Amino acid sequence: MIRVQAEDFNLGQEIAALHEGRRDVGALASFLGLVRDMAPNGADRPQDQAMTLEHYPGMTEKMLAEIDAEAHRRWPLQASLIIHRYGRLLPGDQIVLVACASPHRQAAFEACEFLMDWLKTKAPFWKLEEIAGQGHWVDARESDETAARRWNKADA
Amino acid sequence: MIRVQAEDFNLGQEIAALHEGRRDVGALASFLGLVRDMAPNGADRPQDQAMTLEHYPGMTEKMLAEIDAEAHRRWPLQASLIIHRYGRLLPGDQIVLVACASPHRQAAFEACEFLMDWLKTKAPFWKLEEIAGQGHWVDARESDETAARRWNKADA
Amino acid sequence: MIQVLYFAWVRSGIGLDQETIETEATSLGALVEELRARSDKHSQTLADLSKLRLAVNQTFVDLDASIAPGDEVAIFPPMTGG
Amino acid sequence: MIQVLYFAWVRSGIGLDQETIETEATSLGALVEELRARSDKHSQTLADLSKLRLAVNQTFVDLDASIAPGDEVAIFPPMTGG
Repeated sequence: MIRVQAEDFNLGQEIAALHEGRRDVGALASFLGLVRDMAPNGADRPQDQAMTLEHYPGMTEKMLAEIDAEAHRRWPLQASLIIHRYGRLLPGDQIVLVACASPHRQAAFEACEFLMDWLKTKAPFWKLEEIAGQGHWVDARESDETAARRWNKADA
Repeated sequence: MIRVQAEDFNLGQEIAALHEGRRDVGALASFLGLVRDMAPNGADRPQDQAMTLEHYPGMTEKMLAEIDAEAHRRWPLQASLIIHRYGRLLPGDQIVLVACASPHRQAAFEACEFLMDWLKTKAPFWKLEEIAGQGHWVDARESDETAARRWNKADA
Repeated sequence: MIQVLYFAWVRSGIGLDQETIETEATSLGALVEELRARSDKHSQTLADLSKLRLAVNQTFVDLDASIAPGDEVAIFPPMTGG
Repeated sequence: MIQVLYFAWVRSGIGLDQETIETEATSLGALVEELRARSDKHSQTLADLSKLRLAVNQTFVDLDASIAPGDEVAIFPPMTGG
């Protein structure tokens, strides 16, 4: 399941919905991404910070659905979930939740990492950081590209 | 934090407690283990199945604390949690929750997988499956040993 | 007519989130050349394509991709979600 | 005196969850030999040590580990938690 939304989400309810009433899920791996304090010196000016997530409506949902479908092709998943927020967020706020249910833990973990790695490099989201009124667009990181490439198939 | 308990746990509350009120956690990876339906043919006799987890009180807490401390030595974790239940459980019940908070997602994921792999092979728990009144002790799996060994350090 | 969408610093650099372009261009490369000629902001923002990503009809493509009337073209920086 | 704890199928095989042993043994190997001699159930359950794990005072050890009066010894199968 894919959701792109401005609203916050309840992690406990979302995870529970993936396995409640089922008897075949043995393993459920999940990842929660949060807005970190961006000030170089930590605790100084909490109220002066924000992160605004912009996205490309339509293409975002399309890419997340493709990434999710690819995870289901690669691993024996019984359920999966990607929730990604957009809009203006504050330090400590939840940004993204990815969860994968499988009979086996290795599949659940790998699929969850795969979804995060591909999401980072293929889903059209951009982060604008604001500190003390100064906004700047976050640069893409080479380490994210590297992480995504480890899932490339030899035959692809 | 380590907890060994008969009672169920609330995943949402436990995860929230690891990051609420903080502004420095960027990544929170977690793993939930559940009792799977053990009947060879699935849905037949739900009420006839149970899994009883036995453990070695004292040594269990000691080993979990050692495993947790090792994870903190190896990765930059801001918080971690291991909850493991014992006693009689039914298909669909929650068994174990592991969660790791870090500034970075790779550390959170790796530490979470490490905790599960080591827990499987080093924490003194044993599973007794009961199906239709017949109990049998679950055999340890070579794949769990293999998974645990990948974390051995070259210099250890 | 081609609808062109801009995101993140491409949007703020050009000062538009989208524009409709009348063009005879049949390749994305030719379209980008025309866009660069529209203003100094276009020219500066679209100067270095190695820093940009391109999509046609919400699918990632390279500069040599074909375009046709009615297509939705998007130009944006590498993504930073998650 | 050594306290010996059994878990899982070792416990159900021997029919005891623990017992207190008066012994002169100073190695775990010698203690296991004495345990095997206590009953057929002991002998059968403890026959193949490659299928068992050993702990002294809640630390994993090998068969050549030393033991001393007051120690807590535990014998159990490979773990299957998680």
